[in-house]
Amino acid sequence: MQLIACPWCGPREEVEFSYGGQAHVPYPDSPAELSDEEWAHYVFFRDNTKGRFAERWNHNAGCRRWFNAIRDTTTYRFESVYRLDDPKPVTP
Amino acid sequence: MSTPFRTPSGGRIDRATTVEFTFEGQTLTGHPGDTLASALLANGRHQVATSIKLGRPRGIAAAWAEDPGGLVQIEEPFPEPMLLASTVELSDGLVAHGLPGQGRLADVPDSARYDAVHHHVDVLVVGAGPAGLAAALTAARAGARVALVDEQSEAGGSLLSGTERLDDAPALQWVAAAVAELAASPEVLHLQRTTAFGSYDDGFVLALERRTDHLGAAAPKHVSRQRVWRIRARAIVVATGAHERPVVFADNDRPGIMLAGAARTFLHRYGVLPGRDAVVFTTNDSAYDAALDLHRAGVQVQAVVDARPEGSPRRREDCELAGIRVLSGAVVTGTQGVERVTHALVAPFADGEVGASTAIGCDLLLVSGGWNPAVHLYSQARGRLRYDDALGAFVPGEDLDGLSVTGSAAGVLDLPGCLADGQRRARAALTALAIPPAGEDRLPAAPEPAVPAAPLVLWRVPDTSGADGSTSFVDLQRDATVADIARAVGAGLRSIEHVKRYTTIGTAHDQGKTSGVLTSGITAELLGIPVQDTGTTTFRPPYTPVAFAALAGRDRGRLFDPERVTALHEWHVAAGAVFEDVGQWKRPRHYPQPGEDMAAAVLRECAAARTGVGILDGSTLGKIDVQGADAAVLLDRLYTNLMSSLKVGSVRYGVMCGVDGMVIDDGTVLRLAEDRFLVLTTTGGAAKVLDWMEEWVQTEWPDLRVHCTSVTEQWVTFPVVGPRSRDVIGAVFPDVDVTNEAFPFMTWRDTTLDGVPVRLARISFSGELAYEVYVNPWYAIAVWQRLLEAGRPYGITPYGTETMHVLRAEKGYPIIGQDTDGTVSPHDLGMAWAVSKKKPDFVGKRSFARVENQNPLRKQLVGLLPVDRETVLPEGSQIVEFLADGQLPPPPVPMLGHVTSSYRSAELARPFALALVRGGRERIGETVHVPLNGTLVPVEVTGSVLVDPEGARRDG
Amino acid sequence: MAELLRTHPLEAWAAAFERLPDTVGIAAEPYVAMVDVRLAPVGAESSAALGVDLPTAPNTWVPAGTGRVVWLGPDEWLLTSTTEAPEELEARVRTAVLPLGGSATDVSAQRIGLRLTGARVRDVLAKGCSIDLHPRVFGRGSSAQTALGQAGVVLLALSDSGDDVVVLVRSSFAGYLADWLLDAALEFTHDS
Amino acid sequence: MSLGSPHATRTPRTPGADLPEHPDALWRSPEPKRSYDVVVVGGGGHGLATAHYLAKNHGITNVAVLEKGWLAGGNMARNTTIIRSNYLWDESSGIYEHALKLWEGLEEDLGYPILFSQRGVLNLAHTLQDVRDSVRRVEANKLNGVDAEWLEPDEVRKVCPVVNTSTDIRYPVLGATYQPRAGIAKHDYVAWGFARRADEAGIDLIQDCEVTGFTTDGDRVTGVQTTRGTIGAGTVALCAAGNTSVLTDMLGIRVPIQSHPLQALVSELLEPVHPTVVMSNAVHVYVSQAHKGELVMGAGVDSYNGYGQRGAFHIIERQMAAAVELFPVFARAHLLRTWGGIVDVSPDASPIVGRTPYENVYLNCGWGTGGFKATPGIGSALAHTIAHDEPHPLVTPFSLDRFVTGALVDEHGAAAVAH
Repeated sequence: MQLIACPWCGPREEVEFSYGGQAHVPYPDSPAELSDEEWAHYVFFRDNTKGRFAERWNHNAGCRRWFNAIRDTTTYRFESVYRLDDPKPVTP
Repeated sequence: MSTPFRTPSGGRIDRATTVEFTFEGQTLTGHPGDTLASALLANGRHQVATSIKLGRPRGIAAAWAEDPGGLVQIEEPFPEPMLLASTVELSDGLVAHGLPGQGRLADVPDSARYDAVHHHVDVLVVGAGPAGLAAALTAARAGARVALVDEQSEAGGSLLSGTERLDDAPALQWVAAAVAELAASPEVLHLQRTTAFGSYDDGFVLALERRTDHLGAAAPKHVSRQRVWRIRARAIVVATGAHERPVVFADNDRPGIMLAGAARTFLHRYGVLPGRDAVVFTTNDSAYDAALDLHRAGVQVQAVVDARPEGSPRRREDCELAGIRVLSGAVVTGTQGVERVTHALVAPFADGEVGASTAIGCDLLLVSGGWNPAVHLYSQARGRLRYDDALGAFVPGEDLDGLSVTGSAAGVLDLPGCLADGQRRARAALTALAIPPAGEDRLPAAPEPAVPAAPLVLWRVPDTSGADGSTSFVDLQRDATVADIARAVGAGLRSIEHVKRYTTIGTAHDQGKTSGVLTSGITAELLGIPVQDTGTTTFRPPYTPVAFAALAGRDRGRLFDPERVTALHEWHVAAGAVFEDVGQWKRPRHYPQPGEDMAAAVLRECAAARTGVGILDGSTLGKIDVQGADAAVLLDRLYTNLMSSLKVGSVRYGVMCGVDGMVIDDGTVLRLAEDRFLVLTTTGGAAKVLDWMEEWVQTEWPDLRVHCTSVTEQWVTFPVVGPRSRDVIGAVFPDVDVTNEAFPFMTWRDTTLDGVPVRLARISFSGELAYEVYVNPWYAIAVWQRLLEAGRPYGITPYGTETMHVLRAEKGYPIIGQDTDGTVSPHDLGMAWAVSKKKPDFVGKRSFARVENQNPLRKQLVGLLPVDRETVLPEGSQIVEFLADGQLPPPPVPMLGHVTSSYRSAELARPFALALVRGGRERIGETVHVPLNGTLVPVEVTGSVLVDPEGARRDG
Repeated sequence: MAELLRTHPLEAWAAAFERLPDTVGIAAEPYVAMVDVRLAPVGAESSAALGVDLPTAPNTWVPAGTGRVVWLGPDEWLLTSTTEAPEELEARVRTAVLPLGGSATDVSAQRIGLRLTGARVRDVLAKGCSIDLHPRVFGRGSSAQTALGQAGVVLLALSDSGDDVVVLVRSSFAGYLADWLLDAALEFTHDS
Repeated sequence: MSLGSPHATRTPRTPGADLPEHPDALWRSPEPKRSYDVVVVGGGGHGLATAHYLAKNHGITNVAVLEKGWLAGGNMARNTTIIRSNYLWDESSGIYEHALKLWEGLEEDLGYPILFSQRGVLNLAHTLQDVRDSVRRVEANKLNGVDAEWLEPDEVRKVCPVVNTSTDIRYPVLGATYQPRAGIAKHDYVAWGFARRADEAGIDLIQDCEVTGFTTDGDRVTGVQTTRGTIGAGTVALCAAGNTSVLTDMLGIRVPIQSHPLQALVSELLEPVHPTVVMSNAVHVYVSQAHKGELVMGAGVDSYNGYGQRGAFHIIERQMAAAVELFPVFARAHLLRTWGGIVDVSPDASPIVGRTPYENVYLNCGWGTGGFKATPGIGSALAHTIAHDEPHPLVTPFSLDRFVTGALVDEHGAAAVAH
């Protein structure tokens, strides 16, 4: 079981968090103007990166705050966590 | 009762106390401190079982968890399948027998307790041998928070098996002093009988403590039998030692054939002579200690057979002084004997060639092919193993972040080396944690070890027996041989994983502790490639088997999953309610009176609500307080309908969809103020909807000035339902004008009861005149009682979820999750009226425009009336086209949809149902068929609102 | 009319709590008014309006008059009062924070408090709480929102020796948690 | 070659002694040719089955199966081998029932003792909604010609006496759906049976051959770049399960799947106590007792994306709690080994099979936890699709464009039991 560093509460066990999938996928400005295919990509399609992945987590057993993380999906290791208002860290 | 093979003195057993145990029906004795294996050997018993495939006699071949031979079934004190005699501590009254094949589970529940404990340390040391103790002392002396866990019953590791000396005294004196020092350190947790069985990310190690097994029947019941320690360590030092490796030769599986180091353990730790006449077969120096110790203990050592051309000149001298014959450049090619080895066949061995063999009589054949570091925890933590040609073993590669390996687990095989390495590793760990090491951190003085002669890596002795490797056992527990590996390779297999699966090597109880590396070595030989390229199969947790119940811990019975109850639960129980599980909630389903079944109770409850007055505990409904200047904006974006236009004091029903446009929840919304709403959700949807709101507010619309707070348990909710509800509410809350004019449908009012704030809302989930009463749960019982008293003249009747469902279904109100399944849109539910045309966007809106959402053949919610006015259609029944001949055609039969809700209606005096039907609204008036137990039930498709369609009753 | 009687969710457990030894004392906290405060940013203004400094350090709580303020999140606190009625507390706090763009919600009955006292408190909590409760790490003034067994809880450290902890739990889980605690304490009820 | 059944070889056998012998010859380890008519990427169950049916049903044998590791070393070697076809929707039961019918003749087809044991599967219901969903599924199955029945608790106890059907447990068993024809098989034997047949037909099974890229020409893929060189391809079929996205990313195709860890575990060999397969959603557990006597169980899917073939232990612990709750006699059975696979989960928990933007590339992924049971079914359907360059009718509902039209096959929406 991993430790995940909540940006506010600090390191907590994985079980305190819920997973939110790929980060930085904003809700479209005007869905009405999207084609069915563009809309489907927002609704159903997410990256499934093998390696470094920017994703969303929620500390729902703690402060209930959402945050982002860069995690390696092959080692599961968290490389960084950052708040929603922080920019996505540049990873080599 | 005599134990002929017990030494007159010595060992770590309590000779003053005798315990009785039964093996294979035979009553035997041993001492506290014995294992079942040592006690059996003390009684001269080597054979434990017969082998699984070939039925060959098998005995104790090692002294701990690496033993491939001694599998037993425990019968008393409580049946437990498949344990190793070598790891079962002897207790009075223990009953066991050998196990060739399958273990047996008890047929009664296990009443023992199991639990888990979280523990946090700076440094976790696994293994209390010399390296581990040194590491633990170093960490403890620095003031670090330390845990030391060791799988044996006492600390010392390899020192328990030998005669080593430290500081000019028996090494065990130093061990005792070290244990005492650790015990005196407040920040140290020292656990024996505790096996670290898994290592995971971020310094997380799981260890199983066997707390009471050694006490046998005397184990206290209030203490957990076994405990899983969930240890979170900033640094881990793995000092798990090494397993001795056998050499494979023909008939290498007979009872009496044992690892050399195990014989020393049985002698020194348990005071047991594993035999009278021994032959020792080795490829390295370590086995000479066994030969010499056994000799001193009175065992006739017939010969030391050393596969190395020159053997070990120095150890040869030791042996000659003791009068032990040493045959260098020789190997054991086979054995004789059936239930016990009687002869070792010894032959000269040079350049891989085996000469003619001669038989040497013996009742004990000790084998040492070198040592395999116990790298399991390192490997589980994804450490990369490196093959060491000199050791003929896989050893840890690079240290991992926060995990290092020390002592013989790291390939360090001499005592002073292990002590120094343990200290070094611990200091490195402390440095990494910025914990300054103590100034005083002395290691005991150990005699400088003589440099051993280089070991020979020998996996197997060429089979000259004619059996072609078919009796040269690699995995004794699977009866898998060199011949099997050869077949696998011959079949074209190249991967060690394939070889393992083909031969089943390493899949048995010991998970290949002795056979794994042998298989890699032999496979590499047969393929003519380096062992490094063959690699090992993956090490998987657990290191040793763990009982299911130990992992279940205390999450059993009533603690398996939380039971959520309302403030009225005790009242419901007293009233004889039959409960229903709704998520984690316990909700009254109905309140049967004496002699009533559910059908009768529900008809009675429904009639009361439709003709008099009923009352429900609706407290499990989710409630969310939404506050802030932009509260209305948020709700407009999340509900399909418009909430911003709702007036303060009013209530509106709303539907929520996912981005895919499918309904996820519904409920009523009370506008408490311009900037404040009370949102009600379904019981099951409460947490989901709050999370849903938070997710949107935090991740998409942080600019919105709005806050969402769960108040589900802040308010109990009692719908008072029926034509007489006004009388009841009027009586209990005299200062509220309950007339339609003053208090119209879909509005709410605040009042007080004896100074306690109460909120009343004209919300109806039944179509009847109804008032929902909201109050702080502290006063739940008092208010409930007041309502019952006031309702008594009108026969007020508490009703449960079943009646609630009937009443709402008669009105065509869907239950999200029952009448919907995640594939249903508001339009499918006939709720286009609840989908705003005004709002430019809301969550899910765009999906309504997709091709499939426009499909006229989508399933739509309709009512069904069985034509026979008798049949209550089972919920879940499928619906097919009307079949004139009343016969089902052969499958596949096209389905139109299914029954989502179905009840007997007191009001309609007939059964009815709600269903999702393809193009259902177009079919209203048609008759379709519902297959039921081989017959076809004709049902009429109707609108979904069957009672009071014009809504005349809601105002009473 | 008689005054409305209050009933505590753990009334039925009182006797079992009574029987526990001092090393694992468990007592239900009396009725306390609690309000969930949402506000950002906080500062002199909010302190003046509320008459208390909202702690901005995560995982902490501070005394506030006869009550407490518990950090629940970067813009969220639990403010308790033993002297005000729930509706009074909500009204007072709401009035104070509304002008600052905050909000306040009465959650007095949303959670109940259990006071755990005695030398074995840490051992009991360690059976179901994954965070480090070592007094060095979790001394007086520390708080944590986390899981205890399978219930979400807020833990408040009342002492520097780990022997005095308040557990706040959702009311509907109170019975489960009470059973869980009694079961966890069982082995210590035989200590001599 | 000797292919004895477990009973034929030596008598009397100790219970749990062994499994039937594997043949003396399995497959070659050929060097890849310069090009093939068909290149199947992924040497797991689906890839090997596709190869077998390409040869057997369509006479297409100039085929290579590329495996980055060892044959059938991914989910095929890691799953809990449950085989059933009692899915809710017509589309799902269609492909899974097609598979089940092939399973019933597979031992003969492959000439391999795959130990297909039709011991039935119980899907337990613990809540009233479970019951509704179960009846709905049973009735749908019957109309689709899939054997299925609803069992009351006492009937459940008759089928599997060790299930705790007492009414005083946290989530009492209210009944179960039962598919008698469902069962289990021995995964390695199945994979090796397909592999051996494909190899006999002259198909090249190429291991340690990882795909590193594709050579394209307009909307055609002309070659597959691998760690063993570039291999020309007439048609390419992607059968890489959890690693599919790695391949589709190389091709610039977006596929709505997420790869998650899924763990499983096994006990020591035990005397027979569990004659069937039991699955429960509410009390999350699925368990069978395999041929040698070991209990085989699957755990829940880890929540986060992961390619690590391992999961978190708290999921195993919860799994054990569920197992002991439902099967009290399991208390002192021992966890011997845990492991993990990578499941590729689609938004509607149904597979994605069919055409891609590349005219000669076919996609087969998104099977989640259903991959093993579908093996022969999807193998034959995909082979047919490749041979006719036209999706087989059984796979057309699973095309990629359903996510655009919204015509999903929503198995988890329908609360059907996964796995």
